[in-house]
Amino acid sequence: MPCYINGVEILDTYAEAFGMWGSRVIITAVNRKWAHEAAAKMTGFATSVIACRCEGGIEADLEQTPDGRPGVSVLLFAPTKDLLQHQLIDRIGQCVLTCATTACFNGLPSEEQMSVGGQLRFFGDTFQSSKLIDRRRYWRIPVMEGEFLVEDKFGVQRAVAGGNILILGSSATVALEAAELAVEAMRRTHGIILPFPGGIVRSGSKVGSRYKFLKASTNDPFCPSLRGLVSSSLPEEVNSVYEIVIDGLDIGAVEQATRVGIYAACIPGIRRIAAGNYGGNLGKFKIHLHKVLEEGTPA
Amino acid sequence: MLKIINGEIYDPVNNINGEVREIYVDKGQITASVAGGRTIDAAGMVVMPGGVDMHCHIAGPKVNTARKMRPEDHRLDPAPRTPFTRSGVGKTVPTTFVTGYRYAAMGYTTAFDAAVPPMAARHAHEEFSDTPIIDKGFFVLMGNNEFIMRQIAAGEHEKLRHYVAWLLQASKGYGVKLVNPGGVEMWKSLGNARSIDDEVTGFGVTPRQIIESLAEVCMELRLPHCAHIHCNNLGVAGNWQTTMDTMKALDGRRGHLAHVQFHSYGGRPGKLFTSRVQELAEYVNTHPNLTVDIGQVLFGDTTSMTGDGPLAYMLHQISGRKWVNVDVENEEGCGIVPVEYKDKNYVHTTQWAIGLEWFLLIRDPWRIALSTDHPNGASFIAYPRIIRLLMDREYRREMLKHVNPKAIAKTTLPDQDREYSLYEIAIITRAAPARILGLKNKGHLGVGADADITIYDKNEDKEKMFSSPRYVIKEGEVLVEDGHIRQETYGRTLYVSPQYDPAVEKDIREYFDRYYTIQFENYPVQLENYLPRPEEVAID
Amino acid sequence: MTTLTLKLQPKAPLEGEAITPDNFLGKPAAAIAGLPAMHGNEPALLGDFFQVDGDGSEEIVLVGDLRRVKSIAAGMTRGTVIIQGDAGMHLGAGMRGGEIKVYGNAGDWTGAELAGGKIYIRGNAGHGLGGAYRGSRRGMNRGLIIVDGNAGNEVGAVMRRGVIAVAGNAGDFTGAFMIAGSLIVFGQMGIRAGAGLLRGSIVSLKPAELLPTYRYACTCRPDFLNLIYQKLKREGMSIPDGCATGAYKRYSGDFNRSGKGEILIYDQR
Amino acid sequence: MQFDNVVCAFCGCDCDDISVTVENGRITQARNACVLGKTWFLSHSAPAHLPVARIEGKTASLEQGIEAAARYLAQSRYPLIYGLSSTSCEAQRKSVELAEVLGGCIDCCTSVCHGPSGMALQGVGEPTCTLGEVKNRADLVIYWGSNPAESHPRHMTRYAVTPKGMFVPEGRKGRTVVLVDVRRTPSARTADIFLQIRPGKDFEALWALQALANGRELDKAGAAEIGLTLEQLNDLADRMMHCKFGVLFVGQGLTQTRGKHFNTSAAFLLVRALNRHAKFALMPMRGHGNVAGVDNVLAWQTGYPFGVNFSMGYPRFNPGEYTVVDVLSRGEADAALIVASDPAASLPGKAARRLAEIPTITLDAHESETTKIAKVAFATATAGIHAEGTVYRMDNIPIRLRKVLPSNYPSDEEVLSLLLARVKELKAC
Repeated sequence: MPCYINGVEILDTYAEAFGMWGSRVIITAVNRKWAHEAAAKMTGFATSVIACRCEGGIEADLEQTPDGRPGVSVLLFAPTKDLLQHQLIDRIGQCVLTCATTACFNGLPSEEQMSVGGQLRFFGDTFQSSKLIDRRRYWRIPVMEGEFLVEDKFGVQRAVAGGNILILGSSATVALEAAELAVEAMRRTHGIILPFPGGIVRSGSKVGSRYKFLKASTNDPFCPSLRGLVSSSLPEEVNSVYEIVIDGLDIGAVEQATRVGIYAACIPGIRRIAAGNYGGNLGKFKIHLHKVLEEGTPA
Repeated sequence: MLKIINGEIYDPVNNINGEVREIYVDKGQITASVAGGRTIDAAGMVVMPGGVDMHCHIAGPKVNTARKMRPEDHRLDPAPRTPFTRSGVGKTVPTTFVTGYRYAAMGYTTAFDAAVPPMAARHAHEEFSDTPIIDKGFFVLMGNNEFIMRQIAAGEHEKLRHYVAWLLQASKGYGVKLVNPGGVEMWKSLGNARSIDDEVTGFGVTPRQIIESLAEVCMELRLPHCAHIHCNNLGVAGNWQTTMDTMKALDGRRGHLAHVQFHSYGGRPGKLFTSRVQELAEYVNTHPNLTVDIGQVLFGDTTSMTGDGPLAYMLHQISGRKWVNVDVENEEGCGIVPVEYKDKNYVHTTQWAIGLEWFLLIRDPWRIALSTDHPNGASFIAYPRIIRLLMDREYRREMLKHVNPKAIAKTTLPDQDREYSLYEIAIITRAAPARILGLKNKGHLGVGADADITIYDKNEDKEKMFSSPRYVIKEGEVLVEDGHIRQETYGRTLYVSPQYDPAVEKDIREYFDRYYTIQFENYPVQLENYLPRPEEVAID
Repeated sequence: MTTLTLKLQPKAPLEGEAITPDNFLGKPAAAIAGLPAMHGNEPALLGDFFQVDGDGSEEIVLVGDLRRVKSIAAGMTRGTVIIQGDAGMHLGAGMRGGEIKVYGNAGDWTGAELAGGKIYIRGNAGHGLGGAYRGSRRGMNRGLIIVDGNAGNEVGAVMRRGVIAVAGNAGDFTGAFMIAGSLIVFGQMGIRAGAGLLRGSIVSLKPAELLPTYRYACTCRPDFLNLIYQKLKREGMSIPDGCATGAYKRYSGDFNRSGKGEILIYDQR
Repeated sequence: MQFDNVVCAFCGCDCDDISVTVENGRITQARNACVLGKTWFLSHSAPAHLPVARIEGKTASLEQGIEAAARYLAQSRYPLIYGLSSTSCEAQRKSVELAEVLGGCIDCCTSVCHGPSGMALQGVGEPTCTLGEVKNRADLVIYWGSNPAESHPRHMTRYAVTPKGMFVPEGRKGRTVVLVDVRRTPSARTADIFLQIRPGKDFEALWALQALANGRELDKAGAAEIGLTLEQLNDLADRMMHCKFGVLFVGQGLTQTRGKHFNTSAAFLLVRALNRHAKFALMPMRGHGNVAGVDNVLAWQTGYPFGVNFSMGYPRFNPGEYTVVDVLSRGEADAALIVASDPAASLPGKAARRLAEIPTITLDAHESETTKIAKVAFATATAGIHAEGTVYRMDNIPIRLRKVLPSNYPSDEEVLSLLLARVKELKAC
């Protein structure tokens, strides 16, 4: 049964998403600027596990933080717990520990925990010390500025990466406008990040390549310029496509983001909303667009 | 009068191995028969002589200072007053009353304190007067006695012998004890003896000469117990060589090596730490002049107390815990440190295994006595658990799973299959220690023996069985029934009184005037005031 | 809720360690009144001294002048004890969980060797608050103690973990031989604060005379303080203005131990 | 008649070389004794006037006294036994049993003199020795907060300073003597070095010396705060670290001033630290002739050295809770048995006043402030003059007291035994 929002057709298809491990890091600082500096650095070069080893992004600005200072929360995802732990240690160590005035806390209350501050403490070269407050341990690492405070253990849980929607627009301008609106709406939801620049991907990929050495290559059925050359998935009136990739701490969060994103993207000039999948063979999760829309409201 | 019927008797001195026999008691002794009196039906029970602890620390200045030092320990184990017993505290350094009750409640009726400086002998006797039920005695510290070292250096062997006899009489002690011979004297100027051939600073003698001379004197005086030796280098990695040297230095003379567990370490200080029991046990196996007690370590918190001052300082340096040192003029020293043995600790696991290796590698149980060197390795309360470790191979294997795996792999313990029988347990807990001590009336149930008898309910769990005997009989009185003390009595103090030439007193008096701070006349302990039930053990 | 109202003032110290939620739970009032309490050397019952109302739930309210009642809630592991009045010695000593609130003063050794849980004293506390008994290797070893008034000598002595906050003044040897943990005094500390400090933090908002074995390090505002102030706020303690944003002079010590401890003194400027 | 090798049980030195002359039933001479010892011997030789027992000031028989005292004690809920530092261990042992049977508190003079030293031992341990070690080996002798010339007059001459010892053959010349105190006392005359520190700065001074022994440097301001120059502090630390055998005697100037057990802990820790450099020992200057004995008796019978409570049927210990000043001034004690001590004269006002409010029973050879307020007062023989017994010196060496005079009075031990027997009957145990 066909489905339309504001006259935009939502295809009866699904996004294929993957199981990953996720964590939430809270970064506080003397002001929001420095918290963002650290968060931006920490989530830099973290768009796709294909080449970045992890995916991450800023989840939200926080009103309430463990130490009462301005802060942001960051989500980080990786295929295994080990990889995630290493990424946390490396990225907090290189991007937060080094950043003026910051402190760094676990934002995920989870049974499963990984030692992060407990590894970073060695930077203190035996001069580190710790505080145990409400059963949580915090390491105080002396640094030139003063002291870097980082929590001993960070929660980790099974998470979902690679949720997505495809926005098929009549022009590049309107597709970008719709994508930006979708990103803005999705970012207001809880428990997800959009790992690509500005939350948007212009270069969706397919599995495999004509080159034997390449595992993924451009998604040619969705490239408007290749209409005629390949068997295109794009109707005549579509001239530009953007994808929004969603990583979330659980499937519900990804579905909610998908839902609000679709509603926000359905503006005049958008022709269709679709989703990327691999025939259902690769990912653990299938996010059916129609089902998502039936099960919730855009609020 | 008392008759015990239907019990399985384990009386190794009289070669009785689990036979059902009757035992008769009259006037505090085992007799051939009685008419009338109480009958205890011990059907299905095990009957043994009362236990004999030949090496523990239960009285005197060092024990009492440890008591003063550890209120946090006492707080965990209060012992309330009962209609029959005084109150006190237990745990690692129990009060005198509790010491007596707990030995008795465990079926032990005799215990010897292993280290009393003669200058404080009066103190030990005062505490003994407040230690109920058990018979007791102590060994007199002589291995660092300056008068003794002077006689040895001067070649005055006769005078040495007379002095030792005088000192035993003056202190009302039972035997001659050497603790880190020469080393404690050197500790008085922060040194220590590192081998038995180091020269004791200022005295021109070596530990070897002290060991040889005092072992010789004990034999010459025909003392019931031989020289009781705590070797040099206790607790130090690589000390097995010192222990071997000490045994060789005895050269056929009788000698008892105390808490050998602590003296059987290979490796080097700060580096390797290994077991060298095999070599030492083999030497003991082939040299009948030697006897040992073990000094088994068990995991948990305890208090180390020793006449070996430098050792205590070493323990304090390692653990950082509170430390007592007491140097006693002209005679000895002492050190006290709380210690926690942890099952995951490499060294502690090795020590635990070494003790058990000793038990399992000595072939002749008559030359070995069960001890923890209470409270150094563990409290005497732990004896039943050690018995279970010896009698129950499966239990031992279960324990192996919880200790430091690296350490245990380097010992022979996982390969030992031996299990002690009840007969052998009766040897190492009563018959052998009594024989090593030269106590003819103890450790057996033959006619004429002291009627100190323990009756156990049989139990597969040997720890349970030996923890709470059904009956404990001391001098013919049933004092413990079903694990509870039913009446309070006071046992005897055992001492020796070897003869000496009174002419030696002139030299001693002069020595006192110069170097002691107590008058010669005020030094000896008065029998009538300090030994409420004295028993002089005859010299052969 | 169980309410115990003191109806007869004990003449000798009354051992009150039976008064814990653990002990009361599931017992009717009559059974609670029948719990033993030594009155000096004389065996007595709680009911001899207290009117007991209510059922044995996890919440206990005690009413009256309880200065002679010792060891109330000692060793408790759960529930709530509220005291309307003054409490005697050893209140909540060795406690492992739950919460105690005193709307009055508390005696010596309150929260000694505390192993968990919270104690909030609206009035003053005596000596040895969260401290150690003689000979112990460690005092308080987890948990939280807040005092709105003053505290006596040896606050947090040999403390190993946890947080103690005193809104008023503290006596001599505050945090003596402290192993670790955090000890905050908004008021004035007595002499020789932090003697023998191994690690851990002692914080005061008032100037203090320090031992010669402390060295000035820097003026700073360590972030962990924010965590503690946030926590104290959540517990209902009022935090003086400025202390969360102002700077502190950090002194390292005690150099007769590791030197890895710190005393933070609020920088008045 | 002359008695040799008599023990003077007055102070913690317990000198045992006194030659006592007895003429016509009186002590007329106590050779070798110091001025305090002489007074002690001579004052106890006076013929006795006191009745053996008095009940509310009226003469009574021993039996009547025992009956009255036993009833007071058996009825009390929180009785206190106190004193004991000038009686024999035999009497002390009876006292502990009595306290246990009564379910009361037992405390001794330790709690108002060297209790803080005992608490330091419990906290950090204690490197110590016997007095003969000092005589034979010490080349550096330090008295801190102690005035032995007046409190222990033979301490310096018999044990610590003048005698020739095995490794100090020159005697006095072979030793450096240092006195540290807040005022110049007569003991300063004997000292090679006198260091006057500011009152209330003992802890800081000891702490600073420990820092020096630990290899830390101090600044001038720190030293000035203590009342010394940096040179003085460095010099003392240097001597301490470079002696052959040092000893630190600590007195009540340390134990009974602000900081108390922390002051002694600081001293103990200093000596502990010094043992990395030189053999060093410490000894509390125990005051009464058998105050060390009561610590020992209490320790072996109860596990704790002073301030023990039996109300739960087993011993408990907590200085500040079960100690004499505290149980009296908080008004908890409802009967008191005072053995050979005068707390009504020596304790702080509030505690002393409580003694007058409750039934107080005394055992004493003399009339004192406490016997005056006692409901039942027993006159007893003096241990060491009229009775034998055991005492422990300040270095915990036990000595047998000699009896030099007969007495019509029972010993403390005898009175306590009678009292114990009667209390047991009354309490039906």
